[in-house]
Amino acid sequence: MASTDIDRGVRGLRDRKKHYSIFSLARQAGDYHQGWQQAWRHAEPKPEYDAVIIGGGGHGLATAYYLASVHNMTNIAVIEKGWLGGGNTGRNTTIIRSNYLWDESAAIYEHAMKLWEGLAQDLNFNIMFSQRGVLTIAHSEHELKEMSRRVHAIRLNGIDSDILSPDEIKKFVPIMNMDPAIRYPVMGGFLQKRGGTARHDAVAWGYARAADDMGVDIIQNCEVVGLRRQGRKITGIETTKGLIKTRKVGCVVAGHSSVLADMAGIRLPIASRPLQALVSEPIKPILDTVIMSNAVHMYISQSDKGEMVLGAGVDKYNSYAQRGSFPVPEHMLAAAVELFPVLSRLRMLRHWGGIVDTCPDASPILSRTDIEGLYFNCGWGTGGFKATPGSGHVFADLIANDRPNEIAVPYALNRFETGLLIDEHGAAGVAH
Amino acid sequence: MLEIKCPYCGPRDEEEFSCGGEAHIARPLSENSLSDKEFADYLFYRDNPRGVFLERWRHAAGCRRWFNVARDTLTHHILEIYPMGAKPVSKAGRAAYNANWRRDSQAEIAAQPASQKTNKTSSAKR
Amino acid sequence: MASTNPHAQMPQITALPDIMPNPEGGAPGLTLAAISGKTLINLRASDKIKASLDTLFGTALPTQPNRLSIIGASRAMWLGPDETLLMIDEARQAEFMLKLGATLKDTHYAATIITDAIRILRLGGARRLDVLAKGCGLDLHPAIFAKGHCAQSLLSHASVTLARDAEDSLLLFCRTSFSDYVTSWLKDAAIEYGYRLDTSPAPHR
Amino acid sequence: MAKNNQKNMTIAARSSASIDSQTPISFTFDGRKYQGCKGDTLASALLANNVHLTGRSFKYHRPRGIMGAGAEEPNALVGVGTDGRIEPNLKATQVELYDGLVAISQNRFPSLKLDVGEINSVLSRFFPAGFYYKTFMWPASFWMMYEHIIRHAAGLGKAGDDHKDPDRYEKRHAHFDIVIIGGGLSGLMAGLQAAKSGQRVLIAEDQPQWGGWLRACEDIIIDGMSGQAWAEQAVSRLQEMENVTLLSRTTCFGYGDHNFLTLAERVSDHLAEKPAHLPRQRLWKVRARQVILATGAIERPLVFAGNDLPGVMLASAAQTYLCQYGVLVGTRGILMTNNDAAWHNAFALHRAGCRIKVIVDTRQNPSPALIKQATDLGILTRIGSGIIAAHGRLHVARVEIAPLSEAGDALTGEPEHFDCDLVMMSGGMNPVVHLHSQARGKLKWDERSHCFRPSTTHEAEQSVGSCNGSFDAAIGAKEAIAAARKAIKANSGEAAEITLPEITATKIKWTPMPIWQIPTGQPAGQGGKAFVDFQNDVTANDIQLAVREGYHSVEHVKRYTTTGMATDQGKTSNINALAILARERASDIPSVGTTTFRMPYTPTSIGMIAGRDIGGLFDPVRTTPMDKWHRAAGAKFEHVGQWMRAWYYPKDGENIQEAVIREVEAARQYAGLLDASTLGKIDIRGRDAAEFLNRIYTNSWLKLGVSKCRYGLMCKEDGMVMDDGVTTRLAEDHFHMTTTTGGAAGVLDWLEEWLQTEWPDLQVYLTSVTEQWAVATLSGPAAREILKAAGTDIDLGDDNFSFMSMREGHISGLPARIYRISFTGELSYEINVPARYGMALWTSLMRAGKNFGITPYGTEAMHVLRAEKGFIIVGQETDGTVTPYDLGMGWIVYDKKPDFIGKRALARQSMGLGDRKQLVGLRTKDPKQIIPEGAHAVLDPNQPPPVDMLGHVTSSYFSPNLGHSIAMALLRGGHARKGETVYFPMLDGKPPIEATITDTNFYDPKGERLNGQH
Repeated sequence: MASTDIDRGVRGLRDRKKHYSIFSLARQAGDYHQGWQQAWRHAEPKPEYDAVIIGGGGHGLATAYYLASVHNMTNIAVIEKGWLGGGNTGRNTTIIRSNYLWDESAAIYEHAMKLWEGLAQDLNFNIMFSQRGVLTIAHSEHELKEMSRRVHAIRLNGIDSDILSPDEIKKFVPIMNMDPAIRYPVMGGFLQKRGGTARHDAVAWGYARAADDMGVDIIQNCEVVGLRRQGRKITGIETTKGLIKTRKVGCVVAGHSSVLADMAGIRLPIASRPLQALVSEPIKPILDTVIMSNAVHMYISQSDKGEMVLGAGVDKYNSYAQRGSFPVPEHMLAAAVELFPVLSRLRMLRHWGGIVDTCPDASPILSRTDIEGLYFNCGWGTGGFKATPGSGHVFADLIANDRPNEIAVPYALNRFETGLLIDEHGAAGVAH
Repeated sequence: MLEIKCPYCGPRDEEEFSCGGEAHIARPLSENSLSDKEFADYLFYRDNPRGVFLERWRHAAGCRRWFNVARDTLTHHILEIYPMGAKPVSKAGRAAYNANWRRDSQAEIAAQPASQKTNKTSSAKR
Repeated sequence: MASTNPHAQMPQITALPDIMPNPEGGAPGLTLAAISGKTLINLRASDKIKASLDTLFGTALPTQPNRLSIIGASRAMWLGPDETLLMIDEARQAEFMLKLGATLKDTHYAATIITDAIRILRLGGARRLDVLAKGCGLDLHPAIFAKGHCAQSLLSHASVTLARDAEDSLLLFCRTSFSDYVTSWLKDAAIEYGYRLDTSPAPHR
Repeated sequence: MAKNNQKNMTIAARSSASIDSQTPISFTFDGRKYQGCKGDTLASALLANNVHLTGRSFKYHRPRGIMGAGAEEPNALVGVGTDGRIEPNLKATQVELYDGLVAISQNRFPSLKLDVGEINSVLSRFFPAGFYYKTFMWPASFWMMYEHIIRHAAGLGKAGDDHKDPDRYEKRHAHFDIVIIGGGLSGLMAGLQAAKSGQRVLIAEDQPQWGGWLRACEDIIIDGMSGQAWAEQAVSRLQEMENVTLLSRTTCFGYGDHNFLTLAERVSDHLAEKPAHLPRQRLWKVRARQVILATGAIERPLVFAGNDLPGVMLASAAQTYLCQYGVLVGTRGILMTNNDAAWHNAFALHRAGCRIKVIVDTRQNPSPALIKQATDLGILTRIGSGIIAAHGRLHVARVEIAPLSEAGDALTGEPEHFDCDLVMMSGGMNPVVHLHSQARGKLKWDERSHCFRPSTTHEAEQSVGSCNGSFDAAIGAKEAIAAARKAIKANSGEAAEITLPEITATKIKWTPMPIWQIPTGQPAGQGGKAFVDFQNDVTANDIQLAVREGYHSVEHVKRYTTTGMATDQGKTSNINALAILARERASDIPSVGTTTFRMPYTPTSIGMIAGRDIGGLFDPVRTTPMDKWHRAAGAKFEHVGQWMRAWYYPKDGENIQEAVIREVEAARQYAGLLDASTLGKIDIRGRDAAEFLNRIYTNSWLKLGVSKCRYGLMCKEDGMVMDDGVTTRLAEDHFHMTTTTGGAAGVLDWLEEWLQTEWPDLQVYLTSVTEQWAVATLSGPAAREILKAAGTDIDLGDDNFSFMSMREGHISGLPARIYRISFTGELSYEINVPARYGMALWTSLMRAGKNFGITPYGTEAMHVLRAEKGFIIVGQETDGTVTPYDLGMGWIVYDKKPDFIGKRALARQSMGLGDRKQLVGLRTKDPKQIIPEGAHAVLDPNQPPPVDMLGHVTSSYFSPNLGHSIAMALLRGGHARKGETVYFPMLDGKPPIEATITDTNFYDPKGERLNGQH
């Protein structure tokens, strides 16, 4: 398990002129908002860095931020082929929880949860981390047993989790269909009160702004086309903006990990799958928590804007197309209406797909590779967003010290050789 | 929703099919001397190309037959559909087959009886 | 001891009447009739081997995918390259199986009686194809899914086999344990056209 | 009063071919009663009643009116319906009027005219784009409170309180040779060509009536007919052809892979009386061989201060309301345009009686002909000028017009003031390229028309007419026929000869001026608000701010300012936003790029997509042949996958514990009867059947004798337990396999996969017989006697019918296969009969067993009985991470075999490690205490979290036969810990339960009871 006192690094921004507050807002209002500064510089690559992070999503930016703020590595860059947060960071349903079954999972997700708490202040950016609770519901005897197993483990790992009876669920979520005669009646559930959601774009922007403040170069619209090595050592990366020398490269490119691995001539046990999500039109609040159901296969929350945000499982085939097949939303919405009849007369406003990389054991990879100085952070499947701060924090530690800390050890690539997997399949069901 | 042309039943909706992942994964014969690491290539490591992918599908709600598909994972265009035990014939399909790292993995070599190195039926997944 | 849960009851399936008049007037758009008195044999055998059964069956068994052979009251549905579903009168079963065994002796085949595992419905009525189209992705256009065609597919959440053995009606085969679901689904789907379920004694249960 | 006169005038004067002014329809808006006509939309009816103020904006709660006439409408959002039928956020421009329609405005309190939320507008300087990212952070703990307020301020309409939707929704699949989206001129032309060529054609039109722009266009003549007359004639011709499907009120909202289209048909939304048998909406899931898109174009607004006031409207919309709905939307109008087309809209309104006071054209040199025409009509013109501000409180009352520089980016003179009650604006046209883009077709920027239009396609799809940037009717019609011919050819069909109709319409030179924001003459950030995204209150200043703060990517700007994210999905705002972004980045629109369009084209009913797969039809319920008996006996049921299994049979007043104890005791002392019909059953035949099983199961199968049974365990290739069951050799080449209930389908697929893909050389055929056989398991000392009493022709003596063997014969006259196997440890028979006899078998056994104390038992008692014997249940003792060795079942792994699935994986080094989680038994210190299933074992109950856990309890029951509780658990290194004490912390704060680690075989370890002799 994670040590309870985490080194969060520098808190707030060094450049006070850029500091956000109600006062800066008022001051700027007086100036008709002409004086706001760039959230981050649009840097051009230097010839050489101490480390380069490939991938400007939440995990990559968090990694860079903690490298700078915890490990004082500020001569580093984040390379993003498109725009910051344009991958799964900006395409997920923003659910945050740490109530995992296996110790290894609990360790890293709870590590992340502790960082989420107070992250807005760390970054001086309101990421709207809203601890509205995550309620996972059970629909059968079998699921009730699984639930009991999970809650016991979660509690003993020091993570909050409460079992709710159908009556308590009825009170907690008035719009849920509690009719005992439906196909998959709601027989109970367990709630992590500290769970909830955050504003996904803000997480990327907040990390980018804070990292930039410490001197990290954030380079957008720059695609990596090759990795330079000398024997088994990384010496640099080739990009559309030219060669960048570096001895440490951290790859955090969910969805495209295999593509980068190919460039390095190594392999990953990963399949890229479409994950679909959708939102309804905004309405006044009707749901003030997050609901997950494995049996009927969907999860739902309501955003601060008022949109109902829904997701389900991945499509069944490999894809890099950021789009899935219609039957998935069809089944997702049938399940949603079955559990929440009020949704029937709402309307789907937006629908989209992301590419998630899935591992055989539904657990991530945070690992060194056979190539010295090349590190991978991938395989988060459908559950990556919730881990963002923890993933970045642990990965930064791995890159800075070139050895995994106790949280990272179980997530090394060699587990697929030994077979000592962290199998969240049985446990996870609909993860995200 | 994909439309997949079952070699027997013709074009049907994706919903009728199940996807079996990477095709042509040779199963190491029992009498093998693979290290755990080499065996993991067979057990866990899968090709995951951004582009032409050779994969196995089964017409689950139809004739229940398995077959191979060459599909572009970026465009979702289906380039070729060919039977179990056969190899792709399209140019792109052949290229994808030969480019696969697995072709010269220890696990794949261990799937070849010393006697019949080029035997096809010994492992229909190939 | 497992936790007691308050529910532990059968989910309620909206019980629709057996007859729903056509709201636009006239004959119901869908008619359903349970077929009984048939024996179903799942035959696993290659085309070459099953050809030797043509005489016993009375006509050539289908070798072309998704085709159906019709002779008298007997039907043979192509299910797969080495799989055929035979439907014969129950009265013929004993003799048929005996002769089948004799004919196919020492060949690689499997003939398994699955009569009780399958429920057979005959679907008629002017809107039968519209009803099916609500849950089945097949192109059922009369010119495409013509008489003599059969196909396995999905009807919403159930696997079904459809066999067009007549101009004005077709056969639907589904697993026995799904037949309640399939029947309620079809009734429900036919509400806008009207339907009539012919409740002649089912073959089993 | 002037207003009233004007109102009366508009009602009286209403006449158009699309509405029937003789059939008045009454409706209410915010509780007030109004009258409209048949054929009206809510918007046209409100305008006819001179109601312009229809809503409040999302953020600033600014008063808003009706800006458009269709799917593009950003402002006029209303809630429609009552009780269970309330639907929020509908665009008034899309709601068809019906008698008794009830509509309410949204996002205002207490009323539209007086909305306290308008305070936000006053304070708007403190709420620029993204302000919430910069504050609400102190103190940290307060965010939940801030958020609560934000959440309640946000959101648009309210969902209904009555949560049950009374309406039905249908879905259907359909297949067509050619699908045409859009029933305007080009859509109908393509349709005629395709239909006459014998193709299976679908034409879908979003509107209730066909013709598209033809209905709103006064001057077009086609083959000597008015455009509308021509459209009606074309449709009636198409209706006669049986190869054509025509769907009006049908919106194609999705375009997926391989030409899979999803369309929403509004079947009864527009009916006052909704027929019970009709669905409200119908989802069409269409597979098309070829697709032709004829989806038209949407006019762009202009960005100027006060452009969101009620009374400011798209020029094309003003003409649509006039020509299609017979509504004059104002009396004193002003037009601002950057193109020729809008001049004609103004002329049309002017001729109809709305005095157009000024036409403002931002271009320096519009065609002199237009200027002359205007002058002749007595309309002032202001060339090279723009409206720099519109004023008014709840309605536009006055505008300021000033001359502009040639580039349109600066003022070159003093503003003049004009009062008015209508401002028509036209910033050019946006082709509706959404579906083309959804289908992954590429877009290119048209430098002449200043809009995106389709370029390369990805699917078998073509765009024709305005959605292809061809705004000229004749050209569009030509394109349509050519496209249809191309599609027919691609379908290897024969294109019939059809003649292009003669089309005469006012020629319009389509050269709009690229002007994206009318300067205000004020310093940056100051002056009135010029809106880009109306619904989300995104102004040009907000976009400038985003760029200033470094949000340069179009996606960043969208997400930071929320432009284009409203329920109109940016149909009117995207291009203006893009252009302003390009300007701020000193770049151009093509290189700034556009955002990709995704499903749905317009908001689409969730109920319709769910369809009828809810309630009783959400998922099949599978029941056994004896099901009715269980129900009659008052059984409680357990969900096992889709199956419903009898869980326990409570007698009056019994709770589950009491019932299960009674059932368990009966099975041990007398006899119990279990419905085991749900077990998976697979018939396996062929020369190599035994060899096949030998590779599938971990143990050895070659030497099993005929009519003998054997228990088998199967692993996945990774060595983890997958399923188990008893398989019986019926003949040399014939086996009967049983699987777990949940595993049945998966195992059959698994076996087929290995046969087809790995071992095609094996001669083995598989057939599922799960439902062919009903199974009643008779278990207990009296089992043999009961079978005799039921009447059987089988010699049940041990020497003839020994344990683990099978006999065929009859039970009470029913043909049966009896397997003498035991999952309870008692003398036990699994009696299989053809499913039709299942009920008969059950009842006759119950009858025969009456005097022997036979008791039906459910799955719960079955679990207890097998647990007393330490038998595992796959899925309870295993979870995909457990090997046979972990279960202590090494005895069933015959690794001398050359091969079996999982063999190599089980040989991996780590699989031998002693600290794997291993299955053990548990005896609680207090025999009455039952450890909750799922509880975790710890060595030190006082260790603070995170606690070191050994593993969890997989099964736990009170064993009445042993008189103490029993449990099984998967504990780290468990096999080596026998005799050790472990503790199980409780959730409810009670003290931990103390237990000793034991073997798992608790009851009759020698297995003496199997023969029933005791």
